[in-house]
Amino acid sequence: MYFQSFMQAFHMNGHGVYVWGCYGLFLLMIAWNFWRIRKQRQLQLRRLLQVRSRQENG
Amino acid sequence: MAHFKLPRWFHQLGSPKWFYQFAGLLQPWLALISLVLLFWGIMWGLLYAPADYQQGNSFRIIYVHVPTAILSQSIFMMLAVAGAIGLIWKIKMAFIVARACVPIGASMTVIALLTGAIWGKPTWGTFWQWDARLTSTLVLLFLYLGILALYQAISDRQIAARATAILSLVGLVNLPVIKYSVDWWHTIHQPATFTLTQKPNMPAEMYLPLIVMVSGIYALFVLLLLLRTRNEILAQEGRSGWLTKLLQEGHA
Amino acid sequence: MNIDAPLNFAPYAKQSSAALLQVNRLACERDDRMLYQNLSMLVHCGEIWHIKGANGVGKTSLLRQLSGLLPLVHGQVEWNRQLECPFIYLGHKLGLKDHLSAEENLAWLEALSGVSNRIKRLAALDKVGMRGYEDSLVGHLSAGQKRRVALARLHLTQASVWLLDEPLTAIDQSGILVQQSNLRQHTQQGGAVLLTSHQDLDMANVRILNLSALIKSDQC
Amino acid sequence: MLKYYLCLVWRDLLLVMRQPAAVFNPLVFFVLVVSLFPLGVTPQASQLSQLAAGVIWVAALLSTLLSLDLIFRSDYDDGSLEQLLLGSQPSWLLALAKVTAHWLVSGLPLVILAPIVSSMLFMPYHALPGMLLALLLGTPTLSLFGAVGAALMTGVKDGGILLSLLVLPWYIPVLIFGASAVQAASSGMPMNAQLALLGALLIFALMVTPAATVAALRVGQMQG
Repeated sequence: MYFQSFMQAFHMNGHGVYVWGCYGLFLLMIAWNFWRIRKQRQLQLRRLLQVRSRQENG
Repeated sequence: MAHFKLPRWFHQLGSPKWFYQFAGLLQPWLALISLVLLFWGIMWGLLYAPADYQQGNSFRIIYVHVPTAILSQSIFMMLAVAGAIGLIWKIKMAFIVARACVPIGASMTVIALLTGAIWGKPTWGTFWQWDARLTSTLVLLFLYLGILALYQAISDRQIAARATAILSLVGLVNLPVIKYSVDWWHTIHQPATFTLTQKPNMPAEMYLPLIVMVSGIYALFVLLLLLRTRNEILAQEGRSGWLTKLLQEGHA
Repeated sequence: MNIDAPLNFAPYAKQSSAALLQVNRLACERDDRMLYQNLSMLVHCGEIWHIKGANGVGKTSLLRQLSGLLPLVHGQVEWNRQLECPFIYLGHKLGLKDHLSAEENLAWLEALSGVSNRIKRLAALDKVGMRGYEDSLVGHLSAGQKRRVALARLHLTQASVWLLDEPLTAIDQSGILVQQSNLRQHTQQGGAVLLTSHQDLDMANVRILNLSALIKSDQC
Repeated sequence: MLKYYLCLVWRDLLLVMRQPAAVFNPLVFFVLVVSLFPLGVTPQASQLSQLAAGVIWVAALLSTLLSLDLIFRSDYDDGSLEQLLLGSQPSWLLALAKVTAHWLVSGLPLVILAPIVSSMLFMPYHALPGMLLALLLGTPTLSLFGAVGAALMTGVKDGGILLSLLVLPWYIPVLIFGASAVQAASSGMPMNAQLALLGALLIFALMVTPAATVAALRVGQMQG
């Protein structure tokens, strides 16, 4: 590993905030994408179930 | 419009039913591949790769900034080409894929911009520097937001798909012109200072994690694209028979 | 007497020479609702088709599909190739500029098909009973008069098939008689007319195409 | 063909003469925006003359944006757009005629107003011919790309400022080369590079936009 200890890895002589911040934002964006997809999927499935039940007794 | 014969698999790709199931099979493998590649790339880039002699550790942001910047441009190209295919050969799936690309591309561009700005702080001392690459990424974000706004503005999906296809095509045609003019403008106003990324002259151990991250993020993109396309198919193909049958089996 | 034309011909393999327009298995879908399906019809010279149906059943969409404004997803629409100017389409919106006079409007509308001269335009306006209104702005005319100015255009084009969407709305009784005789005259010269209207045309051998009936026969 | 083109342009000019307000407002807006800068930034000549090129071009851009809705909105509402699309003439000619009419009504007056406005910003007089030439080359490109945006907006009921969001990114190259052309002119440097690039942009727009405009108009007609 390039860094001797985890503390140094976090500190990264001063640049740690920016580096970890960027990686954090990156993972946050991925998480947001997956969360949006799951939300939309549930919405669509619920809508389709309603449409089907409406057709059955329609 | 061009009406020459297309290969059979191209038409097969065009049927929502076939695409829905094919995507369903592919997703777990893609998830695995992208997870492994991204984890490997992040660990390598973050902890094991050497720091840059000039910039120190802030150089590690390149492993997030460059892949997202590359992806944001290739996604824009992909959705414009998908729109063109939809317009010329009238394939519904092409419009659905184009619509699924837009939010992913927009979020990639946002991350590319943010990481570029954050990277600017330790390098130039200010968050926003009118650097040629950052400015053209900003313009690309405007193009994405224009497409998203047009999707919201038109309620009818058929018209929205065609209108945004035209918009993205004109945008794609303009993209190189905009990039050239921004670079030209940058050299006029600021002599070539340190630009964000000079990829080629990096030593191997700095360059390899970048390759891993780029391939990992492309795998992730395809995964997100398949997931979003399936959602779009659910939204648009609500009425068709095969979907209701799939729902009955409870395995949608 | 109105003969109820059989709705669904078998789609024709060969294109019969006399047919001005051939429609095979046309379908139209609007926001997830199938308006009509495999509608086939054949329009010959001298025919008048009256497209009937409740509101929102797709009468206008049918005319727009025939004219090419609405792209076809299923089915084909083939105009007879020998016709140099196959059709003219008059929609709900009249296509007249309010700030131009009746004659100026006809002038630019005529320029679309290349030919244009003032005497013919005045004669056309006279034919629809709009003599004396040549230079008054269309914005100042009543709805019926505007509709007549739009209909005057029919006498200026060589189009053989007239696609008219509700041509008789807002036109008074005497005007309707004038228009019906114009339609009759056009069909006698070998043209054809497809029109949608909620009033019944008391004219001889008008073919009825009832879209609502078409849908009921499909659904059940 | 030419007769059809001239007839359409003449028809649009006639319509504008009957209703001058819709065209007059963007020009007032142009002068207004330029006169805001001395109030907002500084009245001193030294700083204003540096800003002059950019301010004039940004104001020209925004005033063209304002008048873009003029091109197709009224034709779409009263149905004449349908007749134009169904006409037997080639459809790209329709787009070109509409853009020419729009340019004559919005681009050209900008060029005529520019000298007055540039003197308000203390732009050196020797830069005037260069600026006029740059504006003459740039504003048609703005109208051409703007026509694509306006055509896309026919499919949208209440667009609002969506049109400017769609069109502004395409205006960036024209702004960059135009402003630097005027900058070079006012500092006495040769500006033929910028003018050549502006000319190239104009030809590029002439090739790309008519087809896109007509395609967008046909999509707008699918409302049915």
